[in-house]
Amino acid sequence: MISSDPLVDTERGIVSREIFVNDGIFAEELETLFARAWLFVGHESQVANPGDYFVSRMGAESVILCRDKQRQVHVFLNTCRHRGMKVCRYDEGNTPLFTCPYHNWSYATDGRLVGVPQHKELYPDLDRSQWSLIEVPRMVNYKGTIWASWDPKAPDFLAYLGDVKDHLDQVLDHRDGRPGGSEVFGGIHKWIIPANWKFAAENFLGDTYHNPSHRSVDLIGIGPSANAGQNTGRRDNEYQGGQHVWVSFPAGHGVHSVWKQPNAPYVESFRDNKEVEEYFRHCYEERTRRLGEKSRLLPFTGTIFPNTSYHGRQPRALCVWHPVSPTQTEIWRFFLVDADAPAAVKDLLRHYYMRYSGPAGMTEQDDMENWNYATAASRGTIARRYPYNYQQSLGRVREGEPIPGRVSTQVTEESARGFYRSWQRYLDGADWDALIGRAPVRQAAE
Amino acid sequence: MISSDPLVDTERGIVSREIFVNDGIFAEELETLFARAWLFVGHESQVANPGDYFVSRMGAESVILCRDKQRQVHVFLNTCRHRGMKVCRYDEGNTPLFTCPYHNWSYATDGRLVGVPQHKELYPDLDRSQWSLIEVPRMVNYKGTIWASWDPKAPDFLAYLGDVKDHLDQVLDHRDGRPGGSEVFGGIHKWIIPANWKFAAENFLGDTYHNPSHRSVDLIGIGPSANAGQNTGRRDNEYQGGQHVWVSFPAGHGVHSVWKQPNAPYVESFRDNKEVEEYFRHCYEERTRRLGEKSRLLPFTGTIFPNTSYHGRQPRALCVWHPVSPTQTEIWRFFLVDADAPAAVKDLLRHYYMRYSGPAGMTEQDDMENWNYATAASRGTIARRYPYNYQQSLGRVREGEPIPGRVSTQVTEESARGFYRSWQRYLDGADWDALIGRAPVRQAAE
Amino acid sequence: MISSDPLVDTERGIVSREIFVNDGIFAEELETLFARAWLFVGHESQVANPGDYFVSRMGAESVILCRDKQRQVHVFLNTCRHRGMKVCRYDEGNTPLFTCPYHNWSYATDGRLVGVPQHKELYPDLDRSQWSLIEVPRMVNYKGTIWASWDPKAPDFLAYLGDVKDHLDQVLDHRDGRPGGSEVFGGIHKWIIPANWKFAAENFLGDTYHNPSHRSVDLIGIGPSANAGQNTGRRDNEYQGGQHVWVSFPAGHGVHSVWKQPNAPYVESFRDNKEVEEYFRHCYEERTRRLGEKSRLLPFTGTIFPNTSYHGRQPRALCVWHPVSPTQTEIWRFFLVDADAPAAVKDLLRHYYMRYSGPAGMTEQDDMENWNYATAASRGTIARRYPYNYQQSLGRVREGEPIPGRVSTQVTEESARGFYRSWQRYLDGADWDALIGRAPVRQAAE
Amino acid sequence: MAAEMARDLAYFRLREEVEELLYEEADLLDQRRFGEWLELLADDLHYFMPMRRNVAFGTHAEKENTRAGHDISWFDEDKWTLAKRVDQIMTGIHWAEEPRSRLCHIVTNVRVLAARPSCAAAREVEVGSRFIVYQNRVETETYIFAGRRNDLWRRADQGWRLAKREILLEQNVLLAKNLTTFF
Amino acid sequence: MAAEMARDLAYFRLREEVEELLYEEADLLDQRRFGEWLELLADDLHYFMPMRRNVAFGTHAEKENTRAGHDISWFDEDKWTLAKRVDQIMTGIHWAEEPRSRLCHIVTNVRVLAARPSCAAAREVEVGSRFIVYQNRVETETYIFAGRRNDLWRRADQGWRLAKREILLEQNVLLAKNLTTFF
Amino acid sequence: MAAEMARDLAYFRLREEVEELLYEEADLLDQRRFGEWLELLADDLHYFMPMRRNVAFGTHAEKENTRAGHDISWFDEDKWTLAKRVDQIMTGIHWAEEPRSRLCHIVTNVRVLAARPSCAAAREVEVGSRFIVYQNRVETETYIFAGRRNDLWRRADQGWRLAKREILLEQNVLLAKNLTTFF
Ligand code: FES
Ligand code: FES
Ligand code: FES
Ligand SMILES: [Fe+3]
Ligand SMILES: [Fe+3]
Ligand SMILES: [Fe+3]
Repeated sequence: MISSDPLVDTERGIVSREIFVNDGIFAEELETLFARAWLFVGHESQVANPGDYFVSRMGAESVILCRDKQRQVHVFLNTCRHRGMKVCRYDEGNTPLFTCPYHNWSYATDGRLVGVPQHKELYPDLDRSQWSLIEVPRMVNYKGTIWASWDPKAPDFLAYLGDVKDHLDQVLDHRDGRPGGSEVFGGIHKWIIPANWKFAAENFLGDTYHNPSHRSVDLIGIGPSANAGQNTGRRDNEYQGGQHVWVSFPAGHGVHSVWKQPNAPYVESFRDNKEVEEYFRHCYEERTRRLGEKSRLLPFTGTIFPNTSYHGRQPRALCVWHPVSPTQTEIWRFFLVDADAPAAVKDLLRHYYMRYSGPAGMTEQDDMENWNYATAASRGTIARRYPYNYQQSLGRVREGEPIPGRVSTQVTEESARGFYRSWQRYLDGADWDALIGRAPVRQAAE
Repeated sequence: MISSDPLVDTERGIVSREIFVNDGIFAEELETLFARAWLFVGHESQVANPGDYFVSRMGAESVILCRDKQRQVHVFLNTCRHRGMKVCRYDEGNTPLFTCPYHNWSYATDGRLVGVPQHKELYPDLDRSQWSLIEVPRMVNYKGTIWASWDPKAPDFLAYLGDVKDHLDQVLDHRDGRPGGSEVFGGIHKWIIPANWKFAAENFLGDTYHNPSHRSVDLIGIGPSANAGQNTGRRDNEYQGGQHVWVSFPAGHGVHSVWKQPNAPYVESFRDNKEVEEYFRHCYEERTRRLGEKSRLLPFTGTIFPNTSYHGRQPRALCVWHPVSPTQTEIWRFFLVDADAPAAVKDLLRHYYMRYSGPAGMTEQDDMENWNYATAASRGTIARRYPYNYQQSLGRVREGEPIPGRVSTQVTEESARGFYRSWQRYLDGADWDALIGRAPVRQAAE
Repeated sequence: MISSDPLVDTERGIVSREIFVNDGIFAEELETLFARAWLFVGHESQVANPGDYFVSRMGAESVILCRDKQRQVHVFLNTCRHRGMKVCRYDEGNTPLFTCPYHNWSYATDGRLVGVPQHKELYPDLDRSQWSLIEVPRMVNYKGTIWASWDPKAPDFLAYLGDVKDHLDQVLDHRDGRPGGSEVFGGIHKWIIPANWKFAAENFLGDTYHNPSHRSVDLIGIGPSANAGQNTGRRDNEYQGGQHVWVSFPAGHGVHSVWKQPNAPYVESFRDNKEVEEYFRHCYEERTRRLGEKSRLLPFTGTIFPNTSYHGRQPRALCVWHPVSPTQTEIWRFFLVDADAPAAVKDLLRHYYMRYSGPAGMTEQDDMENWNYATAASRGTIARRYPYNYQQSLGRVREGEPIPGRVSTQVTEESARGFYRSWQRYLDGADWDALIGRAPVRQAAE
Repeated sequence: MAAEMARDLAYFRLREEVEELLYEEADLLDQRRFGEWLELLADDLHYFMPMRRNVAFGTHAEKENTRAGHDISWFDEDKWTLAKRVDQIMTGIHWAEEPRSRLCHIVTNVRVLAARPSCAAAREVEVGSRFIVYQNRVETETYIFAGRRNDLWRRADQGWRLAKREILLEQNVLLAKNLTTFF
Repeated sequence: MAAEMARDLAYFRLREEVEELLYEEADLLDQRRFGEWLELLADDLHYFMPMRRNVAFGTHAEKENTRAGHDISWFDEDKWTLAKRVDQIMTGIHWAEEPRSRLCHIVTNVRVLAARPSCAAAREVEVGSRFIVYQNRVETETYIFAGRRNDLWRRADQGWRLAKREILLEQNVLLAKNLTTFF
Repeated sequence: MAAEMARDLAYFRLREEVEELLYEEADLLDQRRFGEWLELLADDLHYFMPMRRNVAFGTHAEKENTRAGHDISWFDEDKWTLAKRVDQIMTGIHWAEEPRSRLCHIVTNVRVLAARPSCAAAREVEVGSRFIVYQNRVETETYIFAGRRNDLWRRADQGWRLAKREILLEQNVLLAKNLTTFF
């Protein structure tokens, strides 16, 4: 019998089932990982105006993303400092104040405790500044996406990203290559699945190997151009002739992208609709012009450690895997589109996104079925004695070739190994040098 | 960040969120607190005749309140000594025996094991007296209310009450001042809420500060006289001109009462109905005559430590917060009325009680919503790092002025601080001197 | 108060309630007991042909019972070695391969990992023989019934059975005394009850004392001949004049059987139907002829330690109590019949089985109600301080008289005491000599 | 009662009319058109939901349900209190319904149990029905209420008015935090 | 089958009659009027509830459900056993129903699938319906059963009698402790 | 709307016809007769299930539901995608529906909200209904979906065709792993 001790052995390519089903380990994840790592909270387009708020989650907790009167964006824990009442029970809206329903303490949109009924008589000595809404110590607005960390000592977000930045940029930037310029569609998918969150995170950081599980949707064809008659599987193939690459990054991130041929011609796509076709052709050419060599990089899927994943182009979305219990995950998906894209483009993409993604998505339904029953079948007394196999393309990886990171040009579980290596470090309480894999420390850790 | 160590720091006025959400602490509460403190079980009017029984709860367990053939009242754990079967699965009734459905051991209404099928052949050596129903070692009938404790060493109930007795008396005694004389309406509210039991106990021991949460009901008016046209908010105001007092008692009890002016005139109330109005006017005058100075005390709300609360007049009821889990509480409410009140009085009160209290009560619905989401928002990893604030009117308290106990004449969280001070002592396994706060020990404990 | 320390004290005849409700003890049961003992998996008639499979359970885990191309029967853990996905989510069927839906690793019906997509490129070094389906180290086909153990060191099944074999044989053998010859009806009862699994196991190993709980069904009469007009209670009485015996076996098994008079005449039964009546008369006589003295043994009920119970004749079935949680059990029942019995016999028995057994069974419904509320009433803080009483016929037992084992000729809890004695040994991690009660060790253990 | 009424065209015509009435009521409630709902209630409405007890075999008739006019029940109300409940929701600060719950009233098994003076010319009908009320609020808080209703509807000039409603919720301990919905 | 029947007045008139019949049956069951309920059953009733299996695509027709007359099912009964079940409850000591459960039979989607000789003069009707049975007992024990029924009703002199009932409960592992209720 | 329509014989006759239609649809879905179900759908069908949000008092009209044609919703589809969903199930390797779920569509509260040109000669009807969909798959996985539907049905030569369906599922965070069923 293959035994797994330690829990994660990336050298031998095995990982214990315990980490997917064990209550104690789950509690440690909340404490040591989700309370430290950078987490995705939302998009500035969701809180465009002063007073706008969007209630989001970090780890297993409710947080308020809002814009104050000075147009500053904040992220607060959604709980009153007096007796803990959830101060905002709406999903989104606009408000001058968050007034607690229980005893009416009220907080300004910048978090300050501004209203305490009868404070003169009842709280003569209260230093209100000590009782503001609990705000995240670290927050960043990266190209419109809001990220936050509960660890004051967390490194800057860019340092945390490292070289995965190039890939994330391709997701967030305008299709025509301009930085940023994306917005989030109204309507955030929120649903709960009976699976451990890591199955999802790992699936998105480059598990191309599970393609056969999607055979049913590939057979019927639901791609952007599918309606035009030709069966294009899950998506139109924009990547023709490109070099698929699977890249693992020291901070635990992993991606599957494509490194196209130099000056590769535009691949016809979105044939359903002339206007859309032209938009993408235009964007493609414009992007090539702007980015030059860099335009060769096209993102497929990826996971920013620990629980924010993306689809880069078809569809184009950010997905957060919120831990609920070892065997339950609440998924939130934010769909992205160029803010200034024509209505026809937005409309076609919106429909494509919905039929591909989420609980009604013909592709992802099968993923969730697999994550569900893989989690369930790993809970048993005997099952837990048999670790998972992560030996795919073990050792078949190069540094920085053709792009930065640990790169594989064949399907691999290297990114998964990297993910769990980082996961182990968080649970070991490693310092940030080790966590974001600054070289010396990294060697040491291995 | 304000840190909370120990869990309860009544000097600084902070209490950790852990005690409201932590599984381990909840288990300790059952063992160290609910298995020792005096708990309310029911009312003698519910078991008026020999053989009458009413199935109640103590802590998280089912108990049988019944009257035996000798008219003695008993409280038994509702479980068979053979294999533990619940011997009575009815809510109430009358029976000569509790016969276990599984193997038919049967117990008399005084708890004795009287029937063991084939005992001669199969149990020649069985000492049946050792296998009676498990009876509470301590039980008291106080003015018709039955209380019990699982701790043989528990002090007498009156010693346990201490000076809160005066307030409880005003709840239990006849409106005209005669001792006792109340009965329980048929129909006990029983329902389950997703909140920690202490939110409720604390709310009732004098959290007048949450009045704003009831603004919606105050706006519409549901008081006894509301139907007469004038909006009286939640209740008619019998307390005009009285001095509101919030009193904390060493054993952890806390109340909100009113100390009226000497010879205060009767405040018209229950204007809906002449007969009722006259009944209360008569009772008021009669009570003043009987009690003299003591009649100045009118009860509002209170909590007898740990989980029995009352509404003293409008409405008039005893409420028990049964712990189910850290985040679930089963609530039982018993509504009181003068046994000899005219039908019209009982009828008007009954309707008022129902629209005020319980899951269909326009007032309490909002309390439960707050307790629910305060509990939920306190479970998070980050949230649990931030204690609750109990600094309201910190230090603003006098001993025994105008009535016994630690008295505040302004809205205060002093009673809550006292409640958690006692709570901590139970969990520390303190002796009864400390628990009921006999002076010397009490100093020591502080 | 009777205290219980240790948990199981079979000398004094008391057992702690903890073992029926405690989460930690339940986890230990899975690890120390269900992962070692011989468990019933299914019947060869359910996988008659190569490629046939039946998905069963062992403890809390899903296993696949299947017959490979070489007609070999196997039992595999139902989980993929790659990421744990449940490889077979059907209840039964026929297949050449178990192909995992997630990444399409596929396993032959003998468990070998035969298909790994792109294995040459992606898994050049993978030793597939190390990644077969997890197979039970010990399996046996005993008279058509398949049993398995996860402990490679488990003794042979026959050694594990010991003298209970004679009784089990009477269940599995043809009614006419030929060895084996039984088959399982199509349709396996599967349902979940809110009770600890041991209540059920203990009930079947000879708890005749709970007969009064079935008075309602005895009053109405549902026996095989009931429809013929005469009220026969739960079953026709085949046992007239026989000596009822309750036997406990060192390995923890226990049975209730009947030792008939020598040359006892056939007792008319199944009077509903002449053809059936004749079948059973013929079987009776044939059996007497074949077995001689041994034919005096008629099985009633029994439990093969830990969680496989049987009804021996009316009805005739094997029942497995699968642990789900301390307070939940998933029950699977397999109904047995002579494979070559005439259709009329099978039909009459089938109907009788259904009205007697399972969630729709008029007899067993009352058992489940009792197990449910006995479990619930044993969870409380106070309740757990009071152990159960197992003193029935304490000491009234003889060795090997009239048949092997610790025999009682009166209703007794001796078998229950034996069951919990064994239970305690498993939890103590005893060696197999002690577990199957080889004499010397056994004394030592007592 | 029911058994004695002819199941003729007039009966079924009336049943259809009553079904429509109950479905319309459900729409008003789920669409939060409380004002229109209140208009359906007679001024002398008695709206009653007893608590249900576990009692011994043979004693259900007297003891299973709490009694209107005597005991404490979940609801034992008149139109006035129901109007108050609507007013409270409409304040927008009745936290137990703010944010508003999502509600679905499933109404089935509609039967006319009595019609006076006749089905063809009914001025007053006794109606039996069953319901499942599905309530979901905030994020995941969900409750399912199932039971039976016995109504008395009176035909007024403006249409049918509810004069009596008895709601038998099939629960003992209420498996809900609140009863903020109408049944 | 159904598709071939005209959806004319006669059809709907018959459907109404059958709906009324099924609603009445639900009332008898939930009001525990078991004696009257038994009267609705034909002497040759076949009452059947198969177990449902997870089987491979394309094999459902033969393998999804256990077979009446061959396999073990949840119910595969005649009137005699149903009467026995009623007798048992009425002993007052059938603990699985003592104290009595609170039950609610929700009956919907009633369709006439066949009528012989015709809708207008139906002596025998095949009826499809759906149900949710909500069961609550003792304190908090609660079960929800949902599924489809296919009935055969025969018109006798005393009224309609149930001759066949197939109950398709939409569960694999039964998610209930007991089946003490009638469907 | 509804309030303005006469509740006359023509109305109830039409309601019966529509009820039958919705019950038949439920049978097709639960019996997995997807081909026949697709035939009931108009070529220009718009099939829409919004997400539901918790929003402040007074803002429900604009903000409670995601908008068809603008926002992301659970479903905002045409007949083509529904046909694709059927095709996918019929591949036999759509794991989210393999093994097949057990489904029960409870359809209630059916009302005709509008009929054009008239009830008597309706070519187009707006229909309101409520549903509970009970889903059970593999062993114990169970989901309950409850909500309202607003349909537009059009009478074609071959019979009624569904032209529009709005499904209001009464949940905020979806309490299900997948939406593999049709509503
Ligand atoms: S809990 Fe927020 S003000 Fe008291
Ligand atoms: S459990 Fe009560 S007599 Fe056995
Ligand atoms: S989980 Fe089975 S092949 Fe990957
Ligand atoms: Fe996928
Ligand atoms: Fe309050
Ligand atoms: Fe039994």
